[in-house]
Amino acid sequence: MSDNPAARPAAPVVERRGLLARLARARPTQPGEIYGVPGAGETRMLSIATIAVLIFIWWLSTTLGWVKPLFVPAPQAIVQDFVTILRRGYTGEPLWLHVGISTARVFGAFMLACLIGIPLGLAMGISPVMRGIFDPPIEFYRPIPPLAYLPLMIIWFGIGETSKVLLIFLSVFAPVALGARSGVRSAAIEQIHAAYSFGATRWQVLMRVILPSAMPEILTAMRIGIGFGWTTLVAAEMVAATSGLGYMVLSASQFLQTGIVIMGIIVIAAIAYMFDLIMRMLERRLVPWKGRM
Amino acid sequence: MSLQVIDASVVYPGQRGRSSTEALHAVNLTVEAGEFVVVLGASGCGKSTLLNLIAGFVAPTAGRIVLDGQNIQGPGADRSVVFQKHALLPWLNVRDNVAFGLSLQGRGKAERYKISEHFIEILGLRGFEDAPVYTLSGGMQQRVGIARALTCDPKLLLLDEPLGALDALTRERAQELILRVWDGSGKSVLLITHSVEEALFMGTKLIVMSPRPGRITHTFELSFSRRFLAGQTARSVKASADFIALREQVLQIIFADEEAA
Amino acid sequence: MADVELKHVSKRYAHGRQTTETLRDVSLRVGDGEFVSLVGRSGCGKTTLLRIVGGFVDADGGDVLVDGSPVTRPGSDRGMLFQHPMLFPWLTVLDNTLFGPRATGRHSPQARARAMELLQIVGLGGFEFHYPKQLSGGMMHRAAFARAMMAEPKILLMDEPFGALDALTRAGMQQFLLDLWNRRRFTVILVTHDVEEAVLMSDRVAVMAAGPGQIIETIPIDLPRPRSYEMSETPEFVQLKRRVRQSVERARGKAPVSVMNPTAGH
Amino acid sequence: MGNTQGTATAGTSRPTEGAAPGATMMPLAAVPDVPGFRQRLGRRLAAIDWSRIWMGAIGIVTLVVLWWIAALVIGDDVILPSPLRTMDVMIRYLSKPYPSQGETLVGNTLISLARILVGFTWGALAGIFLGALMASVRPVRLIVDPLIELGRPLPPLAFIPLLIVWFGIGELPKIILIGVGVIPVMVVSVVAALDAVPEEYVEAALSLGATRSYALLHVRIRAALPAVITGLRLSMGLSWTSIVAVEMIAATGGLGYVILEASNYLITPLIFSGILLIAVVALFLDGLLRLLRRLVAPMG
Repeated sequence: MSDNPAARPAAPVVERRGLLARLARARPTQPGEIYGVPGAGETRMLSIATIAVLIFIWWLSTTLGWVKPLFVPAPQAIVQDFVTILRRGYTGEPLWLHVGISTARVFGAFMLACLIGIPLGLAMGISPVMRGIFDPPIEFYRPIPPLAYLPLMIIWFGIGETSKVLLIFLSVFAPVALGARSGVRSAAIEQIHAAYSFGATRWQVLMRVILPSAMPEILTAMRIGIGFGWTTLVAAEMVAATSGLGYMVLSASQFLQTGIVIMGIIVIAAIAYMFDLIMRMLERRLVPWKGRM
Repeated sequence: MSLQVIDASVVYPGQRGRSSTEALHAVNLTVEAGEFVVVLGASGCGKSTLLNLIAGFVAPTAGRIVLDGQNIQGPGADRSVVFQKHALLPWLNVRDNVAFGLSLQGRGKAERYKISEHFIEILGLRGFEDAPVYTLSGGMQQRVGIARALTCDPKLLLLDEPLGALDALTRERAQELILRVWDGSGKSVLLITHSVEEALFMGTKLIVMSPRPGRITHTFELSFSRRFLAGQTARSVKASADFIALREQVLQIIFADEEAA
Repeated sequence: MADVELKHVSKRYAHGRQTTETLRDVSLRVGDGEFVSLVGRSGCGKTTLLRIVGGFVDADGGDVLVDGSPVTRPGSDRGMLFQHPMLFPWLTVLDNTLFGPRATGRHSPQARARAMELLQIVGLGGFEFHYPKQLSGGMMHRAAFARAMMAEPKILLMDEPFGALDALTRAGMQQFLLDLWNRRRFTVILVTHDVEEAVLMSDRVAVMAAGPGQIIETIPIDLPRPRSYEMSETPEFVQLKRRVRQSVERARGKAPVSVMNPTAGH
Repeated sequence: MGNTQGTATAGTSRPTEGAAPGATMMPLAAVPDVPGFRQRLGRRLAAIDWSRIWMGAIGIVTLVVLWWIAALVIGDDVILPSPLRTMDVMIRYLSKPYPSQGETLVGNTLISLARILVGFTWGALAGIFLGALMASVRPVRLIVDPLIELGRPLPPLAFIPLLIVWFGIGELPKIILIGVGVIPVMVVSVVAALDAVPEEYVEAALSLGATRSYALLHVRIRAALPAVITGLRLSMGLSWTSIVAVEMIAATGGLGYVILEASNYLITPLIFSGILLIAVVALFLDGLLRLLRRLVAPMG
């Protein structure tokens, strides 16, 4: 019976104990949660409240003059910077162009990495020969921070878009390919055997059992990959670019335009957050069974 | 339908310097049409290997398996397997899971849904056709697994501890359901189980296996399931004196094996 | 050795604005050296009751006494065994057994020798330096027994200790527990939903009903000891088993629980 | 973090279940000695799968051979220097400063290593502390959780310009940046690791007479340790990304700086040397953490 959540007590009525006691035992469950499920519960309202409090403290500390505007400008100053940049642009180019260039670079590289990385990863999962060939190079370059080989990319492909897109491609490629590779292992042997016992061919098992089983892990890898790609892009634009959000933020910092720096960081964060949300939504839509069977 | 396992042995080669293990040693077994054969034994007695052998997932090192005069070469739709768990496809709903075998055979949508309909009905899944399988309880999932195996119209149904993961009460209900479905279907069934009570209650023939190496040591003819199908309640069948006596006898055999090990 | 006394114990849990009454006015006395089983369907509060005796959960009302003094916290006088053996995977079997002495600062060569002896008794001689992952399910449970016995508990609390084992291993473990109990005669409270297990092991079987959880009947099992599996074919045994089953059924009639609920998680 | 099931899940090879003897009392067998730490370390080193290491070595050799062939075909040191030429340049600059007023390769490696170690250590400690607090005290979790969730997708490198404005181009911003990248990763993995420890572990310890603080230290935290070390490995990888970026953007020393300087003067062999040194040091640090994990989680 104890594997049935309903059988476990649902929520102990408020317990008062010392800090150490609370550290030593699992936290008591709040109403509406299932006992023993970590991190359950609705947090949206609290999240909004936390952020509101933080912005208030920010506003307060700048208005009261606790910090110099050069270090942390007031929130309203940043909104103003945002409006100005939106209207007049930065270094002669409008904000939407910087945003557009950055997202286009990441998105192009990401699509390319998925198109090549997922089939290759699946092939590596299925075939020992493919694994033998592609494992060493991928495992070798994966731990090296992509920025380290950015200079090589520039020497080989020039300072244009190719080198940046290729750099991001490489940074996304490894996690996506390795995710697809290990996703192949997700299919339970029972599922595979069941298909064979209904007369399936090898190809059918591959397409209709192994591939769908690998989907959750592939999507997770894609989510990690796009985050990684975005990080790499911002850094690459700081080092070697004349447009894009990373470039904008770094050059603003050189002119001590802190407002634009913070605004840029917020835009970078917002886009990263959007990518994450889109990938999560895709996960919910495409693999609703993830973690449930 | 007639299945014969003739002098079948399976030796798993040793890996990394470990010695090889003989999972099955010279096993002989016959399953006739309409029979319900139950294989019972402790862990490691090779009963799962035996099932895998008949299903075609494992090839015999020696001997052969003959189905209706033909040697078994690999898995096929004439022998459908129901597993203990993890065998349903979570991205399909109940109806498509039940029809999965048919769709592998390339049958059209209308046709496979029509066939599935019948099995959804008899396994009590009506009303859940569109539910994703991962929302079902363990007992319901197992019924989907059985329905799926039946839609392929196999000659032989292989049940690999299908009720092992269910709680005691659901398990008893499922035993009764399987017997009712089997009754009158004319199908042959091979059931692997750990539970002596389940084995005695369900089978028409009981095979007891012993480990190291796995081999068949005893065979019993049974008729308890007939009593149940004739209208007696399951509980009264299981409480009858001859049932209890035979259960003790079988338990003794198995414990003796374990002590010898 | 020790006795356990529960007097009018009640327990509620809060679900949002609602509260569920998990236990209502439960009274039970378990004598020194007595073996009592709690039987009932899922959700009848038997696990909560056991956890209250263990000191992991506080009762809202009533008294819980062990040897006449109230239970306020877990303690080594009450050994606890769970459905899963809960051996610490980073310790060897021997180190697991020695966890209690080390935690209480009583580790000594004598303790170590005793641990080795206990492991011999539970049939794990030669497996002292194995890690739990290298053992089979039944062996892990036996190691958990040795670990619990090391603290020399006066009371053993067991929460479906064999529920996750296959039928044959379970039968072996039941026999093992019976033999152990015959020699040591500690006080035992066993939570199970296996009627046969309850009848085979216990001096008394307390049948619980759900919604709210309460003991509806306590059935004495006056079968001779020592007991073994052969006994389960005797008419007396079968009759007692039937009696407990009927009682469980009656309890179920009181509070219908949907068994085939398709959306119930597992 | 995988599905944490009960501990009763089947291992790969375990002895089959024997009957439970218990009725008979066996004589005390000869007590074998407890293996000491040294022996246990030896045993765990022996458990390393040498065949995988061989396969890896073959892979690397193949890679080097391919590199050599490509270099010969291209025949241009600026585009692709041969491995030999790269080694030659690398050895020369190990003791010779580059750029001339700067540090040697060894010096730069040490600079990067020191930054990593300091930044990683404070970030990891802060992350572990915060994570442990969040896993244990619910209000802290409720307040910090949304911040972590918001901050997680944000690339830590985006903070570089802000840190430069705030702290200049000294050592402080670099060390802060590494920590900022490490903290969210550690918090998430520590919370997940502590949450995944079954409550029954703690209860078992308490019922064996352990005090709550003993159970916290020796059971709850101990059980979470392997997963925490996995989190450390992830964080270490991130630290490298951060340090290379910040050294390229705002530094006058460190491997990232050398790589960028070399690329400005098209000394490709030196770029390769920098990359190789990063790979070697990163692999070494990861190896240490892997060894630690092996020691902490016997039998995997």
